[in-house]
Amino acid sequence: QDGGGWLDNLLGDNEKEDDGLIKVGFLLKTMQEERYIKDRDAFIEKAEELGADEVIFDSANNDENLQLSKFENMLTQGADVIVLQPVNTGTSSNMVKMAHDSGVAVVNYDSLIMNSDVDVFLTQNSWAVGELQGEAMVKWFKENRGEVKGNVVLLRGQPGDSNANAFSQGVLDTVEEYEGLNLVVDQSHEGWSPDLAMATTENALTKYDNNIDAVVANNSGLASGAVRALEAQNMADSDQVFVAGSDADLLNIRYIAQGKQTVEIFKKIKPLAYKAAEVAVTLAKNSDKPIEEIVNIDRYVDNGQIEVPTVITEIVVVNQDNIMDTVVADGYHEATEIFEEE
Amino acid sequence: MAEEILEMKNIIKDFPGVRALDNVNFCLDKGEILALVGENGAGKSTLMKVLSGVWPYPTYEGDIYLDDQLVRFDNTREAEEAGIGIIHQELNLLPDLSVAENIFLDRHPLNKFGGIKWEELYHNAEKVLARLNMNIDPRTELGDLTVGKQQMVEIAKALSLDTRILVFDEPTSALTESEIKELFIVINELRDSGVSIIYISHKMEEIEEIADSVVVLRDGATIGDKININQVTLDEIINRMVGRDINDLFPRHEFKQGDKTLEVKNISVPDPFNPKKMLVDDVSFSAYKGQILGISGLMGAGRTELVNAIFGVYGKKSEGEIYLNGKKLNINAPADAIENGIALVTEDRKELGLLLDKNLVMNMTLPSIKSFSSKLAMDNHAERAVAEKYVDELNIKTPSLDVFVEKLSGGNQQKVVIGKWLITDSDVLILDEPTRGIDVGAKTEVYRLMNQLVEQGVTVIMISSELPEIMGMSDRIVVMSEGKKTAELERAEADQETIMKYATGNKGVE
Amino acid sequence: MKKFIKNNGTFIALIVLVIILSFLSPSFLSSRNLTNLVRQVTINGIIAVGMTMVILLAGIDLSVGSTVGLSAVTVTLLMQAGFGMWLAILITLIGIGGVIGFFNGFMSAKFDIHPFIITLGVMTIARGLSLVLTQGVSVPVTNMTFASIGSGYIAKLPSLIILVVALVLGVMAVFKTSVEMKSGEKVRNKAKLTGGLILTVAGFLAGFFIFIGYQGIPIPVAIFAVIVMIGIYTLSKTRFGRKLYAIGGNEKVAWLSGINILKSKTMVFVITGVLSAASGILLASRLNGASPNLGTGFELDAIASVIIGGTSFMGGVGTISGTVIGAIIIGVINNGMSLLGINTFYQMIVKGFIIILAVMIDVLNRRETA
Amino acid sequence: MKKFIKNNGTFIALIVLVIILSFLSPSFLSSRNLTNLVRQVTINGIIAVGMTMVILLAGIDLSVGSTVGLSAVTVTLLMQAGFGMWLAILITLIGIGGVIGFFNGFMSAKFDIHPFIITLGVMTIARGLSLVLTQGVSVPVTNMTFASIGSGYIAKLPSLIILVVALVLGVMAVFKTSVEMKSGEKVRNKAKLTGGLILTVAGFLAGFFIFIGYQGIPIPVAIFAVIVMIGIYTLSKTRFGRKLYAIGGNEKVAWLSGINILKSKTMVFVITGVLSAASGILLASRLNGASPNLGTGFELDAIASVIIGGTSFMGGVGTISGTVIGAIIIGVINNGMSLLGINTFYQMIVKGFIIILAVMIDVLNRRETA
Ligand SMILES: Nc1ncnc2c1ncn2[C@@H]1O[C@H](COP(=O)(O)OP(=O)(O)OP(=O)(O)O)[C@@H](O)[C@H]1O
Ligand SMILES: Nc1ncnc2c1ncn2[C@@H]1O[C@H](COP(=O)(O)OP(=O)(O)OP(=O)(O)O)[C@@H](O)[C@H]1O
Ligand SMILES: O[C@@H]1[C@@H](O)[C@H](O)OC[C@H]1O
Ligand SMILES: [Mg+2]
Ligand SMILES: [Mg+2]
Repeated sequence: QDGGGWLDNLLGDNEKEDDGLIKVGFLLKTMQEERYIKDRDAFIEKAEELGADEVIFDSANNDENLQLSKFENMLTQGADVIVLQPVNTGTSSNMVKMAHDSGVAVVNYDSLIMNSDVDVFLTQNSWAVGELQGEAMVKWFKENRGEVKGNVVLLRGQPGDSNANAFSQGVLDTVEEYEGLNLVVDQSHEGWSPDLAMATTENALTKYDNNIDAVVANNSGLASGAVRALEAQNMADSDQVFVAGSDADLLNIRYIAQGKQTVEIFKKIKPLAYKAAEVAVTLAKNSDKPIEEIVNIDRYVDNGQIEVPTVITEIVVVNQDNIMDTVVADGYHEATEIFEEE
Repeated sequence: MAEEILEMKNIIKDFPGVRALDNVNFCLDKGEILALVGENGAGKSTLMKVLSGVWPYPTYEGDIYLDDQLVRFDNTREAEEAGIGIIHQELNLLPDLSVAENIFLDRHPLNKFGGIKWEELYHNAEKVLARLNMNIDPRTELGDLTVGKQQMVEIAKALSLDTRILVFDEPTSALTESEIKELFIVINELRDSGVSIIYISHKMEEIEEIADSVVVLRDGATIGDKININQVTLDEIINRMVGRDINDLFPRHEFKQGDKTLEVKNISVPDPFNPKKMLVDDVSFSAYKGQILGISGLMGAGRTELVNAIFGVYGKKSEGEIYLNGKKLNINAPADAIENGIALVTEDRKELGLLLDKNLVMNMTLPSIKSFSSKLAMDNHAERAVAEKYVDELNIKTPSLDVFVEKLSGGNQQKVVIGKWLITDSDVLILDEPTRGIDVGAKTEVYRLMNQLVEQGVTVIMISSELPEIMGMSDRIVVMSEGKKTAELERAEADQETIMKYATGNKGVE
Repeated sequence: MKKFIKNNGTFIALIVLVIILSFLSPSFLSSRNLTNLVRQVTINGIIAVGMTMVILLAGIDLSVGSTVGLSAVTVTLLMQAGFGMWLAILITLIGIGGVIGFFNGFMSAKFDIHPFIITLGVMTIARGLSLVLTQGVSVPVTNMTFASIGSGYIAKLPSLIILVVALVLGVMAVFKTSVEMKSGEKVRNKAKLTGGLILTVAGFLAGFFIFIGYQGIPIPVAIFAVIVMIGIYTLSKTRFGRKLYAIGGNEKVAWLSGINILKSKTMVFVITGVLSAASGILLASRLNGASPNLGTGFELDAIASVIIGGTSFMGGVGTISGTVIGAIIIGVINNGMSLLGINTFYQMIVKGFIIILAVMIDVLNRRETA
Repeated sequence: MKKFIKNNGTFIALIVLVIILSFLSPSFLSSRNLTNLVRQVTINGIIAVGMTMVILLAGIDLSVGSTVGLSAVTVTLLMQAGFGMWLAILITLIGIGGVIGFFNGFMSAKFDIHPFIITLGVMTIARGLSLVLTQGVSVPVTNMTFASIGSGYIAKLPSLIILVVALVLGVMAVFKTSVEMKSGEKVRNKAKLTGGLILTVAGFLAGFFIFIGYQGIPIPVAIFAVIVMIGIYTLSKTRFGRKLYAIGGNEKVAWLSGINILKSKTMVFVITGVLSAASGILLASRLNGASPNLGTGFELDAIASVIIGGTSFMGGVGTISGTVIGAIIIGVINNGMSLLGINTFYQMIVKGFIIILAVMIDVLNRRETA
């Protein structure tokens, strides 16, 4: 939009004018977690490689109101398609509606936007995080204890956070399923705070006289707090207490390497980000093509309004044995950082 | 020929919209007591603030020479170090700290770890207090003292500084007669030991008693040269100050006593810090239309508490009955009193009387705000008109109605407070120390005003610590001592000795 | 003119900011973006109007953000439970906003506890309540009309009519207020007249360009405008407003002059509570759903708007028009940096500096005048 | 006795809280839990010591939480970059804590801007900086000694010696301060003496039970204790401390008495900055890593501790011992509810009410006395 733009705007209608450029918006919920730099870099790299003229990138500080504003700003800047990771899955449908009103497609990234007619959903299956943690825990009980029986601590993230809820549900399901598992602590932690998680774990250990068998945390930071509390009781030993996190932060992978933590869930970033870039650029180029012709749909997921065409990329469990094949092989962390001498 | 210690040359000090000092020249000799007098707003305090570093160079123009040396202070500390001490017009003390710490604020004696040597501190404080003949424990929290004692502490603080020039800016407005005597002895001793004193006061009899020489300021300029006190009469000084003669200081009119308007019965106020002690103890009196009722007593006698209780300040914590025109009133807050036609001009105009950073109009219409507004909107034109009317009537000197009242001189501020209560058209007007800190000219104007009000049928009650004022203006005088009413005197029986006798505790007949 | 600049430091700062941004980002000055920007400002702006009154009383209200969250959740849940939209809104405004405000104001005024601590407590309590009510899960809006409040527009023609009416009223008001009393006579202050006329016409043109140039006046903006006008009127023209300035100036003096402090203070917090609830309702409508964490941290933006707008923390001094400018400055910073694609981390740094700078300009400006 | 209760409302509230909790949860009163509790309190407690001084000056510091985060990140990154532990700590204390504090204090005092706004800006800036420094990623600690600061203990024997020395010094201090001057003569205040002795001995016994009963004194607790003692000494026994009360009581009076306001204010913010940095370093050590979001919201807990501890928002009145009690109350609430397994949502509600209640008890108590 050059100098004369506002006059056209004033007199003409307000449909998006086509500038002939391929502009792709990518709006994450925050940059304040280890993984998001990798999402951003991979996405931009791929999108530009595929011929996008401009990638408008932004993030929203985990604030849903702020995200709405930033989304509007992307529309203003003339994005042809926007890839959106919602801060809150329950309060994001209006963005989709807004985009569609301006003829812009929305690619739903990471977690599912409820009650909307979003065009396509790309995910690493984030509600599977909890399930996978649960599975790993059951496996651990069987291997280390011979029976699935013990006291479980669930460390949740921000109270009321939609992802925290989704992750936790998987864990709760597992606990429900096995009678021997006893959920002794289930606590949320404001701001995903590792120090609060550490205090919670300390208190749990005190209360149950160190009879804690498993700690499952919604993310890596919370898990690292738990490891520190266990260390103080000389219990940070992946054979003695099961500890699971999610996000595969460097500190946690190191703990796994050192045998202090049991597992981390690794959401492979690159496949997801690449796929998203691919879908977005294709949508921008051929805005009328049905989605099924652009990308292979794995399944359709009900979001309360429609069956959303969904593409699922892999998530994996990282343990002491597969560090090299997962996070290192994927270029997520360097082997030297992980196994650095103390 | 006395040796000149201080010379201030061509001092100019501007405030936004006002030139407070306009080329003032001022000099002071070693070992003299110089009285600096002038109307409210003449610039006395400002000149002293320039001298003592409150207004650092270059916020003023001109030069200050100390022993013929040019000095320019950046702050009060530098002035102190040069030997200039000042007791400001307002109390500058911290009620939550002890007396000793107030005196030696930031000058505590320290041990080698930087810790405070408390015993030495208290000892030093005792020594300074002893010079003022004050026998109080320096550990006492300052806020527990009466205003008068606090003022003495303020003086002790200045004395402790070992100064060559000591400025007293209206030091006696909160002191009792005996405290004033004590102070004067100290001032004379200081002079004899070579300290130069600048003494500011609106009380002419004090000037006469203590000063060696006088300088008069008017509108930011000196009027005539420094004169020896023996070479002028008080009338001449007053004339220089106000630019005209004031022949009748207490222009009292005689009125016929009218109906009984206000009657209070058995008013008591407990001491908030000591429920067993009564600040006001079972006081009853009546006031009549067409009369001025004076309330006399020493500082701390509980007069302020008495009128505050009537005005509803203590809510349910004070006891007693109040009748107005025979009707019993239920007063639990000032709002109730105002509603019923009682107005109170409080003694502390800066803290309790005025919104300092608001303009004249807002201040003057505050208690009667209802009569200038409907439910929906204020009538700005009406309130301005009324404010303007009272500015004229009270002869308030102000550049405009939109000036913040903090910019006005003390006397004019006092008139604004009185004006604010006049607008409420109350039946009873209580004035607590209405002339404290205001100049002779303004005083007579306040007195004239009181007369006028009485004439219009308002019942006026006046608290005053100045006996001449009480005797000059009251038709009847209630005397209080330690919370109790000790006497009620008719004008004819009220002479200085009788009032003092009852004020100092002689519990006479009711 | 010089005086104008000195008294309007923040306004000038805003204009400078706008000019810089319009050079840096071509889309900044488009009708569409400005429409978005103004709408983005409303959520914080509405709260900031209430906060202005609270700070005028030398108080503070930390609970506004939680009230936003609790109100968003409540109105949504009520509609889900079958209440009609208007009833749900009414219950939320009064039952959440009003009650929280009453508690804040009454407790702090009656027991003379600094509102910081009362509202800090309430901030935590209200957040806890919205988590309990929702069980931590976000709630979708089920009522289609409701969603359109936050995202709807007043059509262009009625919008134009509104703007023209505003222009006419504005010009009339300028004529009226430019009359001054000078020694008993009415005279017209020419400078005030021309200044006022220029501002009014400029405001009209800006409104025309922004709103008529896009889709009309967004409904939240209209609501905000009405709230601002009522707020300005209340503070400058009513007895209640006058009392607030008096209490903020010196509470004791005000009380001794017959003002009921408890009532006024309580009222101010009630107003702020209700406005926060309104903001929460709008937010739920805009998001088409409510989550229990909505409004987290809003108190800081609201307070910053008020202070940037020139209201004194010490109470007694301040205006709502200043606050509106403050809120717009914050909105412009957010919007501008987002358009420029500045990394969020750097955005935070820049925003922090701009807040400090805006207040410094204002303070230094005034100091010089004083 | 009656007077004691009235003057120590918060302390009594704490005792009551402890009694209730020890009935509700059997593990609450164990040495181990109390050791944990005290250590959990230190992070907030250290900041609150600084905050007490700031609030004594009628100021506020919103930037402490961000300073915690930035310091945690900085010390970790410095060690990663090869700096020795002590050097890294020193650089962080001065370069982050000191500099931020200096900026806060100098800017607000010099330009007479309310510290709320300066520190609000700095809060955002410092958070942005730690995000930029880490690129939003958490940083592991690479130095084993460092990790042990936060989690180490002073062995039982030296711990015992420290406690005994403290007991002896405490008793001596009680004897010294129970002397009063009465009409020029020294007399011993018996009530003060016995009261003081009981408290000192009780403190010793509690310390013995808590620390010797578990693993000794945790290093963070020892650090906290030293900071508290220096803080108490500074406020009550040094000229600097007395100046703070003077400035907080009435800035103008203090200035007229020749006190350099700018210097004192700046110093107080510097102290608070350095203490926040210390807290951040301890936190990084305890967590064995730093994430840029550490410390978010800490300012509220610190302020709440100070206010619950009886320091007045208006300045001039307050003590560090009160603040310590305030911090412990907050720690007890958090620890107790966590032990009781109360749902986090309800925890927030309860915590909010207890904060309000604690302050109310104190205010009402004093009001009655007054
Ligand atoms: N800080 C200030 N800001 C603005 N104007 C001031 C200030 N201080 C004094 N003035 C103005 O300067 C003039 C001189 O005031 P000053 O206080 O020196 O008078 P004064 O002679 O001491 O009067 P009083 O007898 O009432 O104490 C007055 O017009 C006053 O309004
Ligand atoms: N805020 C207070 N705290 C403690 N004591 C007080 C307080 N106010 C007044 N008093 C005490 O109450 C008594 C009466 O005080 P007050 O000064 O009001 O009497 P007064 O007769 O009006 O004298 P003044 O002429 O000084 O106004 C004195 O003993 C005084 O010390
Ligand atoms: O990856 C996690 C994300 O899904 C959650 O929402 O926020 C915390 C992150 O650690
Ligand atoms: Mg004066
Ligand atoms: Mg009195």
